[in-house]
Amino acid sequence: MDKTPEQINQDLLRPLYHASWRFYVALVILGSLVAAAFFAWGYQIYNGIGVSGLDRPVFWAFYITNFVFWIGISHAGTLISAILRVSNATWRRPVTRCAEAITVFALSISAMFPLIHLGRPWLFFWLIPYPSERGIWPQFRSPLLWDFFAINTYLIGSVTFLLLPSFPDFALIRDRASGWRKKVYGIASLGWRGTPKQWHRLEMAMRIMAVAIIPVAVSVHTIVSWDFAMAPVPGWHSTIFGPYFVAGAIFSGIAALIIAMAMLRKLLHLEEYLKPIHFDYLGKLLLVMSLLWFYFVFAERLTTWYGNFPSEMAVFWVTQSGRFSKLFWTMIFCNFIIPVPILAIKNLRTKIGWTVVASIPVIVGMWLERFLIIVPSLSHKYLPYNFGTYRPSWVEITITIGTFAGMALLYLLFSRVFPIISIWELKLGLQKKVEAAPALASQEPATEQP
Amino acid sequence: MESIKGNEMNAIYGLYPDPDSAQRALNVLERAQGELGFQDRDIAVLSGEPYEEYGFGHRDHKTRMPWIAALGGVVGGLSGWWFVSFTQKSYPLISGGMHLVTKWSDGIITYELTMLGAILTTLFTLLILARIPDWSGRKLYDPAISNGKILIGVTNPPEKARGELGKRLLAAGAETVKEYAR
Amino acid sequence: MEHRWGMVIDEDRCTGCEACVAACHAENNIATVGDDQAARGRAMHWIRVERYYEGNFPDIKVKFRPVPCQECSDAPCEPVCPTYASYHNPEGLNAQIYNRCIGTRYCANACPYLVRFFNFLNPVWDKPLNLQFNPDVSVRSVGIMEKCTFCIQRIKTAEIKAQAEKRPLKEGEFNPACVQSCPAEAMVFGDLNDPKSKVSRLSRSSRATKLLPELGTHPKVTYLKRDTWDNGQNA
Amino acid sequence: MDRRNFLKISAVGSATVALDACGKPEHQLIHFIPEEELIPGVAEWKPGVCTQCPAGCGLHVRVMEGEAEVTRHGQLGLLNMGLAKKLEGNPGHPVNQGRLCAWGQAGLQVTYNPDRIRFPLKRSGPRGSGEYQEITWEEAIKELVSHLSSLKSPGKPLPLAFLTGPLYDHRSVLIEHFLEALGASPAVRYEFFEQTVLCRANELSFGHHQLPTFDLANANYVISFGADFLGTWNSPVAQNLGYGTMRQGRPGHRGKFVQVEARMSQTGANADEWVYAKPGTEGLLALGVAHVILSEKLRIAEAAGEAGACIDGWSKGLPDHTPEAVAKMTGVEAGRIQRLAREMAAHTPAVAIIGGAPLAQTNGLANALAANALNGLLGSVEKPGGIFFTPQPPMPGLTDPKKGLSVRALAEGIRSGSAPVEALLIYNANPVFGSPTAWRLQEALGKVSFIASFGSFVDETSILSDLILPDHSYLESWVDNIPQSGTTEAVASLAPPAMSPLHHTRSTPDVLLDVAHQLGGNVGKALPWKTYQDMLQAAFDSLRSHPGSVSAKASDDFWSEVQEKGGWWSAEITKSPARRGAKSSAAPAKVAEPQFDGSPQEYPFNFLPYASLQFGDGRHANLPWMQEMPDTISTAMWSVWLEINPETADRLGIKQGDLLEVASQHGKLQAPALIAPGIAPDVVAMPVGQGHESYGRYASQRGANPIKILAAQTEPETGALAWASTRVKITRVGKKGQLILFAGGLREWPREYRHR
Repeated sequence: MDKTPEQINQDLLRPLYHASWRFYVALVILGSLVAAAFFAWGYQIYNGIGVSGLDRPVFWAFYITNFVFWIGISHAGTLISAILRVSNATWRRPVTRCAEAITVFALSISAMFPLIHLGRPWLFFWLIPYPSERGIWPQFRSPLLWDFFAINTYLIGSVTFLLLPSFPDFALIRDRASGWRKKVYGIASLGWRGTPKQWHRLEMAMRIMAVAIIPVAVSVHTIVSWDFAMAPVPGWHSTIFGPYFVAGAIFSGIAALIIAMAMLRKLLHLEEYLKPIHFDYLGKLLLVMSLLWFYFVFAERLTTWYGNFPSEMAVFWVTQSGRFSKLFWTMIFCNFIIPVPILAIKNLRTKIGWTVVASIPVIVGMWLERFLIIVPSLSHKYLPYNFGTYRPSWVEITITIGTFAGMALLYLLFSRVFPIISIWELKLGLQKKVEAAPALASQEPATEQP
Repeated sequence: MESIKGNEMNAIYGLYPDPDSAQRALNVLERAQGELGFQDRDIAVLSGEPYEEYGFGHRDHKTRMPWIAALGGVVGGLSGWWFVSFTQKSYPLISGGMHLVTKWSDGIITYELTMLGAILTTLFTLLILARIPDWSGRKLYDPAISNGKILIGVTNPPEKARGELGKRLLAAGAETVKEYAR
Repeated sequence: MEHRWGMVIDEDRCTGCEACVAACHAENNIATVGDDQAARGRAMHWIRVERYYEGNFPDIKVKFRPVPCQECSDAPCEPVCPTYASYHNPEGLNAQIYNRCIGTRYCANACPYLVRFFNFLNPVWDKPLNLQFNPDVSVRSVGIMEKCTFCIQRIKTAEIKAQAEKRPLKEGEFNPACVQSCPAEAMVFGDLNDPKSKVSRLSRSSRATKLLPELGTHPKVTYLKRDTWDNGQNA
Repeated sequence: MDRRNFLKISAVGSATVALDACGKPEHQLIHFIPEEELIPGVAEWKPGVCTQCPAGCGLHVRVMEGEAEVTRHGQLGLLNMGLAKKLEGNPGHPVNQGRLCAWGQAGLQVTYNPDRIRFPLKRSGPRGSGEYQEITWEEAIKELVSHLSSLKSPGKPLPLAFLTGPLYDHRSVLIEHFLEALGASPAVRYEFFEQTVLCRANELSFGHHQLPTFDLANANYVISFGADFLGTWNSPVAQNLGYGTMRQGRPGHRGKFVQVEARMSQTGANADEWVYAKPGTEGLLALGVAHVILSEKLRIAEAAGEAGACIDGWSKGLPDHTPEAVAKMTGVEAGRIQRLAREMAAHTPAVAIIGGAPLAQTNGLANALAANALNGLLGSVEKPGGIFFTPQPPMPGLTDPKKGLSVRALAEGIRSGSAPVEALLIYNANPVFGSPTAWRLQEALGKVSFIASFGSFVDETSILSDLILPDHSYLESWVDNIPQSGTTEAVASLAPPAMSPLHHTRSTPDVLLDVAHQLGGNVGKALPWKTYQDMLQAAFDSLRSHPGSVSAKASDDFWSEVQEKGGWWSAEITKSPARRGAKSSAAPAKVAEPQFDGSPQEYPFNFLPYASLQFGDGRHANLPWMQEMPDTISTAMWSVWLEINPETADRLGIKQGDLLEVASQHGKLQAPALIAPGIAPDVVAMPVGQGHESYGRYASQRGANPIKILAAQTEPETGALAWASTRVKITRVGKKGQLILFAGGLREWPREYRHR
């Protein structure tokens, strides 16, 4: 049976009106985890960064790991949806918004970590270039400043990218709703009317944004990698880091997207919108990124091993067979050995359950990858007299857990106020089905044969 | 045909179930301009989704947005470069044996500000060109478009032509024709 | 004349007596972190005596190497600091401006010699231990990176004194606390811009070497390699 | 003076109290009238004398104005006063020539230590409970006087004992006069790392009952038998100075340094050649070397003179010390012994140093005599690059201190009742910490009815006392010192107080004088001086007639110049008069193999306590700087550890930091294992200094005290404790101990660095 616009509206707006008890349970659990994390942060600010497990020589650890990790996750959305928009892949329509949402939230979470890890967080604003009474400007040679600019650009861009296509949907809700919703969404819709001019300018803006946001996303993670690559630390000072990190970011991003979509599909009953074929396509992407990631890891380690610089070898062996080897091999297992076969086999890839099974270890593995880039290098830096080690404290662990909970929480709330699928774009796809390629036609809800 | 009096809007329009009837109605109106005495800019089209393939979805399609965005990018980049080198000179501090103005690293800030410039320009151009935000509610609108209906009509129609317009809009296949007047 | 302060450390003289370490603590108000924090690897010693074993029992040798800040000419720690807390002062020292530091700890990561120390917690001084503070050196609080300064307070005092007396600084007029205390006279401090100064002459010695020279940080601390005995002559 | 001050204070006090009786606690304190004129921010360098160890280095004390919480006339208040900010060596001083060791640097924390006793204390709880109540000095001294005057002993010496550390200054003279006049037996002097064996050996070999001084700066070859002379032994700063010159001070010319020991010490770590010899056989090795030199006619036996005569079979060329025989006993290959001997003979001036563990054996004296004989043979006695004896300044009062009982004899006497003690005065010594449990000293002290301590801290010994009369710190009082070694000049160091006292304490010599005067009679007559300062002035005035560093002739000028310079020294007086005591009872000495306590089967390891670079014999364990200063070899902080050879550890399945139980026949203790590549497989070593039961917040209840499990074995002739002659067994406790290391890696090119 065909889905009429009316049915689509009802299906996709349902979550805004009705929430099951599960939602509130989740809300309480996640909320308390986030609260715990904030308590831990407050505790740390009050007592000093010393309550973390950081030491000399491991001055960076969990916090920076989380920072890089969440930046990586953020590449799920905007970048992917932008690529899909530019390449005009019609199957993107149900995917883009949940993807872009991931970006915005992951980015905001990761942007907190530079503050969390500061020794004197109350002075964070000294990073901002403003004419101060101190008469001194920030150090623009510092990668941390590059981060500051890159992340802000990316955040502004992503938020815009998420909001622009939402106005028409807000207008839709405004027209159908009554009471406070009418007011709120009325304001949110900025008085959208839907004249051809508005439609056209909107689509034009989206095209420009899509083109602009891709290089920004690439630059953001490149610069994050340069936080490490710029320092003469064994295992850090490598030219490959830029692309290596970008690849890893997209890798983890897609995995996160797959997991998020699968959950939405279940919780919001979007089975008829997010269909196996979407997971299949994302699965293919994930497979490619997994191979690419492994290629980078191999290239990086081979050159280190063959070059055989003593200081580099210290880090090499400590990850290969030393104190960090368990983590290292877990990482290889999670990022390569598990996902590749699953995703390579069509019968498995096309099954949503399996793509999720392939994605979850990737999240773990990529977190470990960041940890393994940071800690072994710092703890085995040049003069062996100063070799050290690191053990996280409850504060760091609580905050880390809190960020995952926070991500879920934000996403949960988001799905209650935003149509998780861009309704007008979906309809646009419907009316276009005649032009659409037959292969793709099957993804459009209307043509689905139960 | 229903007509509502005492309203801020002053217009007459029909609601069409599908793009083809809407296109027909538009053609009718375009042909009737001179005869019934209203301008092309009085013709109003509203829809719940874009209809790129149809003429009515194609009205005032020309725009310089990409060029404006590019310009914004250039401005952002230049100001970024200027700002960075200015700050490095204004409080000269040598560090790491580098030059006072380090072109390579400054390039990064320049790049980021270029993109930021482009993005913000795009955003604001859109808001201006699309005439949003506008919460006044004075403009012609009908919630029905949210259910897939397409609105074709004339704002501020000449009094004498109202009846005739209504007929023709209906004839073009409108489900309903509405008239607003002060 | 512009000064360029440098140091020469003779590994053949150093006996690992740790006098420099104690002297540095006394001069620079370095916090004693206590056993708990020390166990977490947070002890602060601006200068340390590195000890390396060579060989196995009974044919075993040990090498001592005192490591203060190397005061690099091209210091990796400087450009990475977003707030210019770590910068190159006109006399070529890697100065650390405590009140500018916001504690990103990036400089400590960038430093290959690990001579930067971080105040993970607020230092505690049981009264009346606070009376031992050197008033010329500020006491660092939580969240701040600190490091060897070549006892800049002594440099400044001497320079001001010389200015007041309208005369150039005399060689050996002052020394950093570590150099001053060294019982085996293993450390020499002076002006590298003065080719006749002892530190300049020694840094031209055949035993002269730098720490991790391959990194191109161009340290202003020179090490004189451990010498060997060859029938009474220097090998 | 006191009354005037008091009035001032009460006046200002009441005013200030009225003014700011609120706000921060220090604001509620009254402000005293400054006692001296000081310009804020301007540093003044005052002379000082370091008493952190017996070496007696000269100090320069950096004094700057500051506001301190002080006690005046029993009242706490704020005072703007000169505060010592930094200690540095006195550049003019012959011993340390401007240099200073870590202990000296940390001296500030003695004065500013938060655990210092601030008032005279009278015991209020049971003994050892550490419960005391504050009393005034008047009460305290009255108490002490009444106890002393109540002591009666017809015929026998007074049942009074004075227990003190080794004092090389006029405090020792004062105490001696004091005891003499009272009719008590001479003071009991004790420190754990006592030098009596070496002094006795030097007396026998060279006629100087004194520690040796080595002219390392001019030596070409230095062989040290177990002496940690670059770290903790004898006069470290002076020896470091000489050593540095020997190594690189003579362009194109570098001396060789050979260290013989069983556990690589910090000093051994610097050796060009490190020789492992079985513990206690160092003397045999010395004789083996001597044998080669004699048999190869590199020197004639007579060259050794008296020193040689002390050795059995010397004139016959030491027939039973052939390299082969010695190799068997010491574990050093015969060839190596020969090479060392030839090198030594070829590269004179060569000097042999012996100290530390080799002397703390049952054959310690013989070992020392052997090394001395080697020095004699090498012709390096009182020759450049050789061994010297620091001449003593010609001060009349300054005679050799009378030999008192040993602490062990004292304890036995008290326990057995053969030599009862009713009153015991303890100054500057902590024998309860520093003596093996086997001596049962604590039990003996329990039998003493009255114990008074002059200590600045409540340590293991003074916590047993009924009355504590806290001393000034050495920066707060008049200090003098007569170095026994470390220089070839006659030196008498002197320093006035560098700062006024922080707490309600009094300089002990002054207290003793006060007590003497109150006792009156011949005691008062024996000690005519009003204060210690007067005594010192009189003593130093006797130097005026001699050529020396102080040129001033007029009495007052001389006195003030001595104070400015930080003492008096003379290069003219280079030879100190030979002080030959009784000949050795069993002469000539036969160097026997050492006897160890405990069977090798049951107790497989030689237990080697050693002076800690951080704490010496434990006296510095209450200084946070020393606690946190990494011990160079182990890099440990705030810890105690047991050094064990890597192979042995592997064999016993012991990992770094595993808590071990170390058991001798006389007790057991627990310490974490430290895998030390530089220690013999059948030896375990442990630093002395931690394991205090009561010594302030930084030292108390930290680690274990190796002294406690030592056997009571002694070197037979001198009766000195043979602290290196105990055997132990070790077992894993099964958990990790607290071992805090500053260093990560052991080696510069670790496994991780190597290509695979």
